[in-house]
Amino acid sequence: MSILLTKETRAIVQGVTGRIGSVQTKWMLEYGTNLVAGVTPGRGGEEVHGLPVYDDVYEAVEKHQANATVLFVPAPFTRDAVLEAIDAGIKLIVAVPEHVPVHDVLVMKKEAEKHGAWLLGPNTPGIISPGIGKLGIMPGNMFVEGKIGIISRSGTLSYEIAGLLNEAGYGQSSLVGVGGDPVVGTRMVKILREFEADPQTEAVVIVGEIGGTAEEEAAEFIKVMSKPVVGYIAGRTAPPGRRMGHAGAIISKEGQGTVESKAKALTAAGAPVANKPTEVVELLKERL
Amino acid sequence: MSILLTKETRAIVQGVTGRIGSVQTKWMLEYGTNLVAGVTPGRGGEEVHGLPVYDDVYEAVEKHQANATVLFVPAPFTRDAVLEAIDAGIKLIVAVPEHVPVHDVLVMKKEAEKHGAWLLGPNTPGIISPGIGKLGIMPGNMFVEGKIGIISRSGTLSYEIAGLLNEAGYGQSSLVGVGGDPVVGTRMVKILREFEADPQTEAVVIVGEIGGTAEEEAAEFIKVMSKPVVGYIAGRTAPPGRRMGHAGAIISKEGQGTVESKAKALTAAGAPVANKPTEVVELLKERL
Amino acid sequence: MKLLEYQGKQLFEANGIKVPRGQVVASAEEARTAAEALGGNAVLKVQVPVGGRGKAGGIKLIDSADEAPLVAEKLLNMEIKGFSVEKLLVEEKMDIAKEIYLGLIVDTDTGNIVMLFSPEGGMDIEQVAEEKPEKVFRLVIDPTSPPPFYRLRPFIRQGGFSGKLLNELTQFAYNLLRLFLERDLLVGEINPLIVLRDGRVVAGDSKVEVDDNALFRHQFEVNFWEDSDELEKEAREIGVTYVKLDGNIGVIASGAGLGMGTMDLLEEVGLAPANFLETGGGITEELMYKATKLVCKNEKVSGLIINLYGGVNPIEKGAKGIVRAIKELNPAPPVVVKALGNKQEECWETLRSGGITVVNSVRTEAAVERLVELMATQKQ
Amino acid sequence: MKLLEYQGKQLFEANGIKVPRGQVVASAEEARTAAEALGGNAVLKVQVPVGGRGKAGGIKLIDSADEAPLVAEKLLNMEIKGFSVEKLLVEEKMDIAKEIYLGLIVDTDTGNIVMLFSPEGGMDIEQVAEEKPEKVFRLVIDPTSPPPFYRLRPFIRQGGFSGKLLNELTQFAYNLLRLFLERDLLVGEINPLIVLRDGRVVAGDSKVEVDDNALFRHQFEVNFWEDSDELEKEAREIGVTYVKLDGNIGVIASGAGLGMGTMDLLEEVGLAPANFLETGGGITEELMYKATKLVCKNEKVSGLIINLYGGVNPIEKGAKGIVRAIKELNPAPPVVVKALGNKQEECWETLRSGGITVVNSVRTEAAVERLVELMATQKQ
Repeated sequence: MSILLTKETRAIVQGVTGRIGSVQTKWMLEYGTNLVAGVTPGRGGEEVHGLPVYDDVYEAVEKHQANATVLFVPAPFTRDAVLEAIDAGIKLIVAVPEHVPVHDVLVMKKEAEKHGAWLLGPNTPGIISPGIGKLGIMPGNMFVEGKIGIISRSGTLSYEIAGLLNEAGYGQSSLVGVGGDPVVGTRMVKILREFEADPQTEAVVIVGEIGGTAEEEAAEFIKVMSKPVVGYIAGRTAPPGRRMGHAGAIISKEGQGTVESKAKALTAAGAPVANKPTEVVELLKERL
Repeated sequence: MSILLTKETRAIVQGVTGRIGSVQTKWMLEYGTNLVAGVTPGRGGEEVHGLPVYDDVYEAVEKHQANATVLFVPAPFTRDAVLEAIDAGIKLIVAVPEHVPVHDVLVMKKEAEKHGAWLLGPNTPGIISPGIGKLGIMPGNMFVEGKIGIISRSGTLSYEIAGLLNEAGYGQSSLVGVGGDPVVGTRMVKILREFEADPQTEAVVIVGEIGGTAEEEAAEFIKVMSKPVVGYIAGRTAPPGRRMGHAGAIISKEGQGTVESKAKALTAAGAPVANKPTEVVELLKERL
Repeated sequence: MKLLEYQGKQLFEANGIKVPRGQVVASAEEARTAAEALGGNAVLKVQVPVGGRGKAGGIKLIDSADEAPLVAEKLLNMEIKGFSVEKLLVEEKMDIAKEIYLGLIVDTDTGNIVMLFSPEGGMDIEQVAEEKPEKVFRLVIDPTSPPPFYRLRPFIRQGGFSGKLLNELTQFAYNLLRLFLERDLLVGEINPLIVLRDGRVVAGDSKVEVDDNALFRHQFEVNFWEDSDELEKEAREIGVTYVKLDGNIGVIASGAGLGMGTMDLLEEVGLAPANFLETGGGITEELMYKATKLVCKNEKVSGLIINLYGGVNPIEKGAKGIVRAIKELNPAPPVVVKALGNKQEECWETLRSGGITVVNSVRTEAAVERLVELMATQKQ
Repeated sequence: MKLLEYQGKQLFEANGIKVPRGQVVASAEEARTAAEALGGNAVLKVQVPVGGRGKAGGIKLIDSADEAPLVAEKLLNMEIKGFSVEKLLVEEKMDIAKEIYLGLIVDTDTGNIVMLFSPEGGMDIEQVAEEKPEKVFRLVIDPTSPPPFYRLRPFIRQGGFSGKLLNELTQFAYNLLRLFLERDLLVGEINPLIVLRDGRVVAGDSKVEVDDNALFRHQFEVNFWEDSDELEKEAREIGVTYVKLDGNIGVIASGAGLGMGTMDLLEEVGLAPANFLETGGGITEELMYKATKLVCKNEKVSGLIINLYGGVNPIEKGAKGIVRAIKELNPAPPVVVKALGNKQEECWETLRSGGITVVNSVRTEAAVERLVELMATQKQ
């Protein structure tokens, strides 16, 4: 088993005819991903790497019972592409594009929540379940099938962590990139719950970052988890986060959002936090 | 008993400080209507004819448990005033203003339906329950307490019908003006159901007009009603209604919307239709 | 307010809905210039506020700019269904591959907006709707949550379109819907929506009605009133609803229902209304003065019936306006005023001192009978 | 992009949010003219992108226009928290009756928008929020259904306002919300929102941040970039994120997380970053060429670490840009490139032929260690 992206996944690619969309589709197919169709408005009837192209998601869902999508559309069109996928009943949405306006993300997030859809991203490398497939842009050769679940806010950092795990002989059940933007579609803690319930996963690595309170929230759940969790939080030396006027100070929860507060919360919940990526492996070894 | 406007009604006046609102408030109070407060944004803290004025409907509802409102606000502000009343939990809304944009009415109507509120109007004379009160602009002296319910699309015509009923010794339980605009908040048939259920009402007069299918729809219910219904439909000689492009023809239901179709539907349902107002009384006499 | 074709198209163009190249003209010479700009290959269409102008000979094709003045001259001298032709639209001739129907309307019964779409558009769309209803697609739109662009694509796809053309047609549907919502349209119709052989799509015609009551919040690119009837223009300025009719009895009522009821009763005694004028709830002395004068500008008027209720309207003030107007008219037609409601006694007194016949019964029939008598008396 | 006070106020004014009379100036003479226009009774405020300027002496009152040049001169020569003062806002002095707080922000955790309002606004608002939380009202706004005007009135009423002032404040809240939603703001704050003794209400300050990613759909009235840092301007043109820092090691990474991780590892060995530069997923030869040059424009840079992953990025093309840039630099700092992912071998080959040190381990630590070695070698 794996989470979210499983053997039951029948995925489409939105923006399949674009430069990046087309290349990534090829790589996802080569990786063995079960892609069933592509969608690009105005290009219905074409074919890309053997996949039929439709004008809209509704038709792709109707004809192929698609239940997942990965998007490679320009940032200005990402909101509507995601909303269309939600409206068409898709339940796993991987929004790769970066530079999506925050207000667009707010709307995507709310709509996904209302419809019970998983929205990864925007600005996510996507999700990979080694041995099953990948929906996203991560280089397939950097992942090995195994028992560690990874949740990451950073694509590139998660590659580094996965590489280190591979070196140490730990493969991955799934790697889930929640997205590197200030607002993303899915809270870390929801993914953590999936890993806790997944029989293949034996431990989870959280790759966090300064800002927000996703790690602190995750810590609350870690307290009651049966599986070991190890954390790594980037940004200790990052320039102080944007202080959003007085408003930011007023709404921020007391002492949350820093690397220290996150590390403290995770440690208190029983999840040790590595100072650098290589330490992640050591901490994991102690627990497996 | 009476319908909608009953002894339990605690009404406010929106636009109470305006020229018309203030005069009509005086007359409604003189008629014995249970008005509890007035609302005019920016005028909170004042008084009009002894009524306290609030800045918003929420406050009036909170402080006086108001459950009805009658509006005398300029047409451009009617939509928001109605939506505020709905949002504040008011369940009987009498929108007197005329010249309210149709698109505004569409939104008011939908929101009222979603919240289970009665919306009379716009462009309605209002509702009067002789002996209890009136929310609207009808001259109080033209109505007498009694057993006939009146539903009317036209204010002025309903005064004429009520006057004729009075002459013949028939008073009214309630007169409900649904509004004279092409789109109004409440369908005739819903009011008809209330009259059917009202113990005081022994017969109902429907004062209809050319256009729409409200009377045809009402006819369907009349078939199963226990109380006699008499109709009068104005507009036999009216210039042919606006033909709304081809679209109007395409969506119109076969042979509906004319004086003839309405008369035919009502007659077939057992409700005779008068050729002129004076005939209404005769037809009623035969049935009481 | 119903717009003429060229006005609707100006509105379309300003809102991203493509229209054929063309120009509106009011003279033979302008027609030549406009035809020249199109290379001489043009179609001339009369601009009248009624349908069926094609069958009435109001649409002509020309092959060279030289033909334009003569054809234009003829068209500008036409009268179609009672409307004299004031303007022509000179447009490029089109090489038509397909005619589509696209329309938006308010469903007054349900309070929804309905989008109608048919891949078989053109003159016979009503017949298509009747004989092949499966070829006319309807999208019921809740005005509180109109569909985004992506929802319209599968709707239009039902017509059998795909790829670029599907995108293009969806754009028309979306832009028309936006225009409809943002500008308070009551009707927005493109029939035919033309697919040209070169792949372009343009609105071949426009049928647009704007909501006069919503004009306070819009700044339109087009001067809609330019081409409307003089008396209707005046009525709009006064603030009353006026519709010209064929008979000879002027009708003024303080409500639409009462006005229609009065007209129905006139018919019962064999009289026909010269107009329908409804004051609404805004009666003042000045308004009644102007409304009375307006109705009597129609030379056919040989009797006047005024039917008022004083609920929100101050009929005692209106009475002064009536008296003043009738005094100024020479000759004034026989007038009967029925007025009831708040301050009715004051109203009657004013009218009677002004020499006007008052009916104080609740029966409008009584007022009609009285008018018949007055008119008979005057004839003698 | 955070706006300066005067830019935010220009945006306010264009969107119906009233601001004090005033003018932005860049010289002593302009300050005199601006002060004269206000009758000499004015306040001069330095325009810097940081808070606390009042305590730093960046706000001065004058009583006559003659004082303006001297005061302006002094202010224009100030440096506040590392920012040199380029512009002053010269505004009318205000007779303050009450200071209110009004702010809008995105709650990044929940995805809601939060409106904050306090009748006790001004400099100490954060203290108020901490000590008297009951005086700070919050309205959680679902971005898919923002509240209409009438919903905001009872929210503002909580502050103890009524009548005209309540209406006026609600209008500020509504206009700020509209601005926030329509123009993609990340922060929109008015503190203080000033009630004057004469009853007028004006925005005493502005704190506005716009979302750079949403600029494609806006035409702003204000040129926000006018006053921003040269290197940051250049980075924006290249299409990368660049933040200048205090250290001496240039950092380029193909992701924000990786960039931060790299900086953290530099710190472990006692090095400090000169900047943070993140390419995102748009790497091309040209972009890497320009980014490398950009980072080295900072004269402090004495070492450069580049950390790339080839997922969506073509690192083999980026390598060419790096080689070209380093060749042109004279002297070039020691450079280490760690690059992994698709086409990594091609990338390494290009870099090595260009004389660049490549680290092909998955450990960023290895790259940092290698850089330390290189820098030590060079020093000798």
